[in-house]
Amino acid sequence: MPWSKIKPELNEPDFDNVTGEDKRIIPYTEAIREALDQALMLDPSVFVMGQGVDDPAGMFGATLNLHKKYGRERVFDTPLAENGLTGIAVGAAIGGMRPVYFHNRPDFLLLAMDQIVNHASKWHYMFGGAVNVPLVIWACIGRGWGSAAQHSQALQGLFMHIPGLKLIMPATCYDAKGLMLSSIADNNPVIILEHRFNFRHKGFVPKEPYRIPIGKGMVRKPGKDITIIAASYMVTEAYHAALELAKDGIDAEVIDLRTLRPLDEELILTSVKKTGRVVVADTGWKTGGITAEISALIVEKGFAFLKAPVLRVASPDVPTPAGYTLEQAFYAG
Amino acid sequence: MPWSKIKPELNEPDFDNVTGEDKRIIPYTEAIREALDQALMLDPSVFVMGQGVDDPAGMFGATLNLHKKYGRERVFDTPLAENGLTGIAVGAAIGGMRPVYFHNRPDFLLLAMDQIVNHASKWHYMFGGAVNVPLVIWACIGRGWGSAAQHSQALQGLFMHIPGLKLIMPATCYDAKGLMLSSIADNNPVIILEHRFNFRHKGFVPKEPYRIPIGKGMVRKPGKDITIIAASYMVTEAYHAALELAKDGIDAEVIDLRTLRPLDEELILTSVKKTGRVVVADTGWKTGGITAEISALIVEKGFAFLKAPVLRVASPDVPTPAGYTLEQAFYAG
Amino acid sequence: MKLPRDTLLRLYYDMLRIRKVQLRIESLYHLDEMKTPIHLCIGQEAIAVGVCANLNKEDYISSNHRGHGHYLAKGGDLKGLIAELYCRETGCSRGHGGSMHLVDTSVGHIGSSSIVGGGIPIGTGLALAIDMKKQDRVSVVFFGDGAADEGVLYESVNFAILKKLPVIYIYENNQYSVCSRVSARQADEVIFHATSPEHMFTKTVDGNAILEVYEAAREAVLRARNGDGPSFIECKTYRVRGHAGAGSDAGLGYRPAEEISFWESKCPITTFREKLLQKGLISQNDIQDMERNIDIEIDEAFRFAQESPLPKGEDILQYLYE
Amino acid sequence: MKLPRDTLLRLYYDMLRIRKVQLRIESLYHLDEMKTPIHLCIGQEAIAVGVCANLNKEDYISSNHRGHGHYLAKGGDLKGLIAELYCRETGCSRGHGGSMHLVDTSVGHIGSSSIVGGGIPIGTGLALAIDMKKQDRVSVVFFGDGAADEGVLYESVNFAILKKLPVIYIYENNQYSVCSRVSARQADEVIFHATSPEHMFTKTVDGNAILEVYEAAREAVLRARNGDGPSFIECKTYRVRGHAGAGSDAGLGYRPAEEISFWESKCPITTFREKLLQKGLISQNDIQDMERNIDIEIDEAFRFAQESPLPKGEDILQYLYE
Ligand SMILES: Cc1ncc(C[n+]2csc(CCOP(=O)(O)OP(=O)(O)O)c2C)c(N)n1
Ligand SMILES: Cc1ncc(C[n+]2csc(CCOP(=O)(O)OP(=O)(O)O)c2C)c(N)n1
Ligand SMILES: [Mg+2]
Ligand SMILES: [Mg+2]
Repeated sequence: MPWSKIKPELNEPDFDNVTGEDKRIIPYTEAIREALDQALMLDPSVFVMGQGVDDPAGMFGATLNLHKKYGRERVFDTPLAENGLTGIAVGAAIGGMRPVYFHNRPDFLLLAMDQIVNHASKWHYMFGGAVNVPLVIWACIGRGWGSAAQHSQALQGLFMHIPGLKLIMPATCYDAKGLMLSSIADNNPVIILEHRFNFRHKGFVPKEPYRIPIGKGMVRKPGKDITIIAASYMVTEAYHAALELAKDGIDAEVIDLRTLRPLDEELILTSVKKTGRVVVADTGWKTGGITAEISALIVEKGFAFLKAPVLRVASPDVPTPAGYTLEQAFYAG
Repeated sequence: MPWSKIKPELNEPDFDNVTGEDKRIIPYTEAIREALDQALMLDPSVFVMGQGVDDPAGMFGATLNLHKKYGRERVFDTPLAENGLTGIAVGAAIGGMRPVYFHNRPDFLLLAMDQIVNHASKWHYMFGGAVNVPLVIWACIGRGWGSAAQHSQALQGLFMHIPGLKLIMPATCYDAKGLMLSSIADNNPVIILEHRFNFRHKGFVPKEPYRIPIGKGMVRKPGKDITIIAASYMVTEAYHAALELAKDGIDAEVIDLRTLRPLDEELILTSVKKTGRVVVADTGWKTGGITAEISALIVEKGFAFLKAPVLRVASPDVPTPAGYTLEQAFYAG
Repeated sequence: MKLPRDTLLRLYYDMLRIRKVQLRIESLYHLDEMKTPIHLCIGQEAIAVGVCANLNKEDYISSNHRGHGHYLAKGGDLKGLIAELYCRETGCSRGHGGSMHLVDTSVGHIGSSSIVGGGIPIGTGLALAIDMKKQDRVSVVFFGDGAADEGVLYESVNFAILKKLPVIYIYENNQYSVCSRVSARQADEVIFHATSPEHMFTKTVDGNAILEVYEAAREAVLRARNGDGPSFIECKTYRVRGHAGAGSDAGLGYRPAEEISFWESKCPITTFREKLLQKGLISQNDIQDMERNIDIEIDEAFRFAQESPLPKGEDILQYLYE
Repeated sequence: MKLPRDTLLRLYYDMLRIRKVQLRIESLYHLDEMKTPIHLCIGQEAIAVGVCANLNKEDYISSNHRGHGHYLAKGGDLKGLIAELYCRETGCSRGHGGSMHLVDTSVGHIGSSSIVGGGIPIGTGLALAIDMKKQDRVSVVFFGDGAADEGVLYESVNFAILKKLPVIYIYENNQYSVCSRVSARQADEVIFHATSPEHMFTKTVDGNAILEVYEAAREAVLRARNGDGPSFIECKTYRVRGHAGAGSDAGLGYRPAEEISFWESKCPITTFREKLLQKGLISQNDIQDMERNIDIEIDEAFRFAQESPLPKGEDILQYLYE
């Protein structure tokens, strides 16, 4: 896919005003790759698996050449067999390893729902805490150039519904690295859904390993008139929208959820208390998606603060169409 | 499982005051079985498949002995192989048949998510309407007697999120038959999620074949003070709750959604406009489940009517525990 | 193969113990105090015992819904099992799992899945962990003919061969999945029988003949420990009781009465006892001692379970995350 | 087997046509007007053509992401294909599918899946429908070595054998899934080769030798039509271009340059042309005529596509339900 035609390469918004001479700016891909490199270096139980992790594309670059450094014992290609390999990763995790299982697309996770939902998410609870499953599953949402119905699904709405899973959607290069390191260190099954558009960004990433707490979101832009809640690529869109609104004198607060499960309720409610107006933005389908849960939560616990209905920006309820004129109508942002 | 200890056999609530001497009261199971019998009789392209459909239990009785009447060509046992068999059912549907694929439990549908979500739900849209997939997938939610984490999942929250699927959850014997006949006649993939507790009910069911429109809910009890929105077994619970509330002088309206996708928005909003107060009740997990979508919808389109927060009654966000003391804490109703 | 007498007696004892535990559960089940679905392995004890007798405590097993035998044969705590059936806080899974979800990590039992076939890749993954950690362990996967319908078996075996993993697939072919005969679900013998021997050691044995199972498992375990890769052992057997719950299901009529009685006559325990008695390796006294010891142990386990506290509803959110 | 000259010429023509369509797509792809991922089957044309030459219009095929050849060989409308690549309203999938999701139900092409292996059970289910409706049809499933990793293949083949379905599995083993060699993913030859012949006709052929493919497919189709059940044909072949997009990927270095050039020299079209020329069955003139006719057809198809209207964004909700 000619990415240059779909999404230009850019610096991510300078959310936190970190840019400065001494700040290292690297591509999003490189941030993930560095996290993996450091995790592999620091902990011999970490390994990386998935179709193509050792190939010349190296999972959009996120795993590029790691097999050369750590050997194909620790960074290895797998058969497609997504359900079997997920179960194998679960077993390896139970056996004391820390697998990081890469998929090109969340669409392929649908083959592995049995092992993800029936097994990984339940193993700790079902046995009264006797067993842990420290497993990371990573997949990257596709978009554009006719990716079409089976290669562009943003399935966070499904995973957000499953108790026992943690669900991460990073929005910045800094977070892509820090949340990956936290996910690998976590003793529970964690799903990281990336967005292909984030891979066109560059941003500030410290060189040393660091972790970002799972379950905590953050304010990307403070504001007092309206709260825009988003995750992953939608944070960038929300930020740009906030800048637009500022021109009209509307002071929008932008919340980056970072983790969708467990959700940072406090952060959301604190903001809603201040602004009383909310828009929730997501890359997934609207009906029954993450925007539904966030809206319902706000109504349940922050009804008194609300000055207006919670609005949702999400994909229309159809499979992703292939054609570019239809894609244009399908995607928000 | 000793069902008598879990849930007594009962007549369902006399929602519509239909009971009379001339009204035929039959068990829930029998209602489904009659629908299948009539569908098989009336349309040679209908067939019934699934692990155990021809066995002595006959899928809780729903398919009992149908193979004797229609032969094992049209009512047949299958290998477990849930993903493969779902794809085979999709193929048969494309080839002009109308398969009805039975599963004991929705938990097993997780093995078939690839064929359900990546294929069945998208085939019509993805090919610009060129192909239809008239497929019915049926599964029955388990509850009680230590069914535990892998045999009691109420997964409507997942399926409600998928464009291209229709999702049905009947609450009465009448609907179990009529919605089955409509689902079989529908040219799209339809998922019917039953609840094991409904199988302990008896109710009014006309003998002749009839259909109930998919996408339409109904008011089971009119009221003006508060709206209780529910589906499947929760409608019975909601109805009982409404009778309790009546003792306190609170006049509750009970809505039976019948279809979760597409959702009957008009019915919901009309009721909310009248009452201004809403409780949504479901057998599934709370976070990201169907109660979230319904709440979000009401806020989005009926905010002005709301006098109080929309409340959600749903399962806590953990896998189903096995022990009965824990089950008691897990289940609402 | 000539086994020492104490090994033979041990095999007998372990089978008998599993059987007697099953029978006790069965006899008390109608009281409705064990509020959990049960899947008895009566008639299949030789498989769990014959395999696990070759394992060390550190070796792993992956089990399924019909898992009492696997659990006990691997050394799982009996009190923990019975307390789990009584849904107690002291159960092996703290009352969260019930009969289908047993665990005892202290003896390498990492939890059983009630999703048919679900444990197959997990057991394979344990072998991957063993391999990566260069541990002197093997991983055993128990699964039934229903599980052999599932594509995940093909995926797992392929991976195990590819990576030469120390995993042993124990295919308990009891010929039925619930009421559905294997011939209604599978084309022929499982396809792995045709795999070439360099890739995988494959063998079919009489699953009711403990020594046949023991011997095949021994070879498989040796190979796994030697780094020679996976094995696939089909144990032909039969479930003489109903699929779930207590008692016979002969009344259901889905299988011929003669078939059931034929297999009852092939009981792995009585046939082995006859052999031991014939060879003078065991006496009636020995047997009575064993029975008595086992009964005492079982009595204690049930008392322990019945007297144990129930988990509290308010703790329901515990154990969601580590 | 001796085939009539017009059949031989037809085989040649159909391969050449697919090749030339691919080459045209490839040559124009850099213009970024076909905004869809493409997976060319250059070098694999003999398989689609050799198989489909044995099929009637009513027979079904189930195809995958690398499906231009299957579509054209089965008789799919060329204009519909090109218009789909241009995302036009007149595309075979009305611009909803793109290159990976082609359909032409008028010739038995029921739609291709881009989920690897996804079409395998669907094609099997079409055979079930044929069987239930007692139609005189067969169903052909095209899939690659990546798809052979997936358990759904095992599940589908088992079912097909069990029900003796008229389905033919065409395993296009081009030795790679993206950049991953089959030996990195599979233990050995696919396990179905070991299936006993009463259950399934199984054969491995040179997938670049059109007559070998044709002959094996002929036998399989005959068997299916006779009610003798499924067949499994492995066609060894090679993808000479990159996995996706236009052009060679030799620069990536994941496969030896000699391997690529070896297979380029085994081009199914040039080798077959040599044979036909040698035997005097075709002349340079015939070939030139063919080329010219095909070029004209392709010109027209591209013109048609480029001039066709684009689907309107506001119609996005159409075709969700029937
Ligand atoms: C994936 C899946 N499908 C269906 C079931 C329902 N089910 C529970 S036990 C069982 C029988 C399995 O048979 P087998 O594997 O032979 O084990 P057995 O009961 O004979 O020991 C079935 C079908 C399930 N638990 N999981
Ligand atoms: C289930 C699934 N897993 C992974 C992918 C990503 N993917 C797309 S094409 C492809 C290669 C498949 O290889 P093969 O089946 O041999 O077909 P080929 O491309 O060689 O024709 C892969 C892995 C996918 N589409 N579906
Ligand atoms: Mg069995
Ligand atoms: Mg290939």
